[in-house]
Amino acid sequence: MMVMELNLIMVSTLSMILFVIGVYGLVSKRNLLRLIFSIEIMINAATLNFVAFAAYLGSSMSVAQIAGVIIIALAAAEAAAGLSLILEAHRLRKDVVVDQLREMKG
Amino acid sequence: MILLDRKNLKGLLPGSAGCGLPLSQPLLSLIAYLLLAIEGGIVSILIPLLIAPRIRGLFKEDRFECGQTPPPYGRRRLAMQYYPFLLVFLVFDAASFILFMWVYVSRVYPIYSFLIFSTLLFLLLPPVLLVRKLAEDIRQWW
Amino acid sequence: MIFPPGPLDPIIIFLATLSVMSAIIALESRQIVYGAVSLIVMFLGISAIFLYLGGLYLGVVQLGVYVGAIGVLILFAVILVGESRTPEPNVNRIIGATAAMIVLGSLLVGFTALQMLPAPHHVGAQELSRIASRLMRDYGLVIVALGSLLASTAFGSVMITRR
Amino acid sequence: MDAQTKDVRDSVSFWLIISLVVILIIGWVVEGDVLIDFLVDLVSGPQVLTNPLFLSIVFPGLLYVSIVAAVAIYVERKIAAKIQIRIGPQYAGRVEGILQVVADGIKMAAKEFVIPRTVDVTFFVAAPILSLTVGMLSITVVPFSPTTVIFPFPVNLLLFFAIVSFFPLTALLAGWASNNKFSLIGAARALFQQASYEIPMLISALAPALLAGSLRIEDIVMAQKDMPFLFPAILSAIIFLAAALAETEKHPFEIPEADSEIVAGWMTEYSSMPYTLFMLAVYVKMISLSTLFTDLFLSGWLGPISLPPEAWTVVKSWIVLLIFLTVRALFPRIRIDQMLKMGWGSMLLLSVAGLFLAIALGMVVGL
Repeated sequence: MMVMELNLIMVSTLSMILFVIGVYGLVSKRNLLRLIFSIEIMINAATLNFVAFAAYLGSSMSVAQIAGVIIIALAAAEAAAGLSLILEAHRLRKDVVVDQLREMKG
Repeated sequence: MILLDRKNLKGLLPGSAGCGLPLSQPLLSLIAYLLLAIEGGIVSILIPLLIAPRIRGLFKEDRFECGQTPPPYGRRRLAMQYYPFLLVFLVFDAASFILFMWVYVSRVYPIYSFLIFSTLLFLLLPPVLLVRKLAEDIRQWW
Repeated sequence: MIFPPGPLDPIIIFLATLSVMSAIIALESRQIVYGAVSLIVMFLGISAIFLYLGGLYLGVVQLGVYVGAIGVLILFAVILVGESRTPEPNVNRIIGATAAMIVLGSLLVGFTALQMLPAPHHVGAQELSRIASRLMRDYGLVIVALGSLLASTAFGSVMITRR
Repeated sequence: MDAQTKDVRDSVSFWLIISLVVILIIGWVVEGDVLIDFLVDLVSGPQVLTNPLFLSIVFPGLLYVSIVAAVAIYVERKIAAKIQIRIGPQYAGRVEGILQVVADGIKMAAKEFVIPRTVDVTFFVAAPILSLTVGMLSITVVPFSPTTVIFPFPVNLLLFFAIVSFFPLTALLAGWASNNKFSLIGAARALFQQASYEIPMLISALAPALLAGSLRIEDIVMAQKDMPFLFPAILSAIIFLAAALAETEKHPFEIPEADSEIVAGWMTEYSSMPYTLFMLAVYVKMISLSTLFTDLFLSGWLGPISLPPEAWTVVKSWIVLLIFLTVRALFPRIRIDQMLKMGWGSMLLLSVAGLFLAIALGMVVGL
């Protein structure tokens, strides 16, 4: 019998909702810091999916944790690069809004 | 202590019927301890509000500014010459939490684990050297 | 898909609500510092879910790296940069909501595939040594690549910030 | 009764009701038997030392921590006075000013809690409570004996470092909420200081964990049956001690609250009880760090003479605590750029060298 674990649906729905919130923020916000926020939310949602499916569906929790740790390390690198870029933009333009960074257009 | 016998108490509480959670005793005592600490903080902040005299006044509610008249906005922009150290710290912190996994394999695969993890450790040293070299000339930094 | 009579975990519900609420506050708060703090609250909620589902190592790494380093650094950058002077236009919200709805629809299509999955069983806390040996044997090259990636990112971001 | 006092009493009763409701919700949620076992153990535990209520309130918990913090403050003032050829506290309590801490506590509680007009009230009030909570959390994962630990966790060494890294968060919140340039500079300094000592601390704590082959502090202590790890990992121990000093923001590393440069750092705007909470959090952090040092390098609760295990841990951690308190009186404060250069230069290199030295010596000794 196919029995769905209700908690798995709960957690993967949570991950889905978080991802959608991240997409919403990424599209609608113009403040660069809010863009970083939404990227972090999306990364967390992705990691959550790994852990949820490993916890409820099989014995591969170790692989899920390794994937999550690698994702977190990549997120640290992304945050370092993003924050340094944001500070540089703020130094140049005195504000952190996407629209002002137009001169990179070719 | 008949009242506190476990058998008499079972089934009294609402959660007894179903709903088995892996909530163990240590977690419960942690939650109790946390609640105690937060309550302690809140109560001890409330004590001076209860017993201390409270005199309102414009001068009293000003910020501390070493005797100057405080401007309305005190969060002036910080000088950021050491910010790259924070970036290196961020990267290094993420790597060192991976480095701690060395502990569990150092007995099983001594040489291979030594190679892998010390490579990870030494790969991160060059950016530190760069930041230190830049820090010698901090006036050029933002 | 048969929904079992088994319980819906109240703790998961609580943590999920906490995470979603703080994610929304992180994006929609008026003062951006409140947004950063509630983003950190969301990281805490996610790490509590990791710990609760048995991912002890991952939960601790999330606490140490995400909350302790990334979150604090984001908060610091927010304090440093301060409020943006240009307000967010309202039109963007509608566009963003539309895009989010499209993504939600496509995710829901994928979500129905959950029916095909095998019957679940809850796995508790795993042996940490298994993670470690697996990380080293199967993902050794990944670790080295990750180390060089982190090092080069540090190089690049330091050079950017240096002006 | 004026309106304000009434407000305050209302809020006290409000918080009591809230906590009762929370406990009831937990009771609703939790499997009943576990909760009943917990409640029975609370009231009449079979063995006192493993009773959760005893653990969290009396011994490694609140009472022990606050008593040790009070004694440590008195001893610190006396030691500093003796070293600097002063007298120190003298009058309160007639004998050598032994009640000075109590008098200070009463004085702090009776002072007015000034909330300036321009601050952000939410974070201004929340930051001291948060700081105390994080400080109290840091001692939950440090074991005093195999059974005397509030929250046994399989990776508690990593969890300790994760908890300790929350402290700059509270400093940043307090500094931003104060809306004061001294506070903001102090908070930024706290963050920079953490960035400089955290990595050497992690790497030097890796050495005993590698020698023991586990990330559980209990296992690390049990692996020191033959020889405390102080001998093979001597360099790591020294670096860990220096990093712990920097963590507690004590005198050579008292950069974030340098009173002669920036008034009181990120605590400038605080008065009365919230200031006391910040101070208490610092001392609690000091206690848990000295206990962790005892567990990692000084073989924890194992000792040559058979005493109760907790007694060994307490005695050894007091020795480490006395080292902390003595160093405070001996050295002048360094600057933040010196701190950063030291943390990313000599401390980092020495901790890496200490790690490899510990591996080599561990192979020689045969650990």
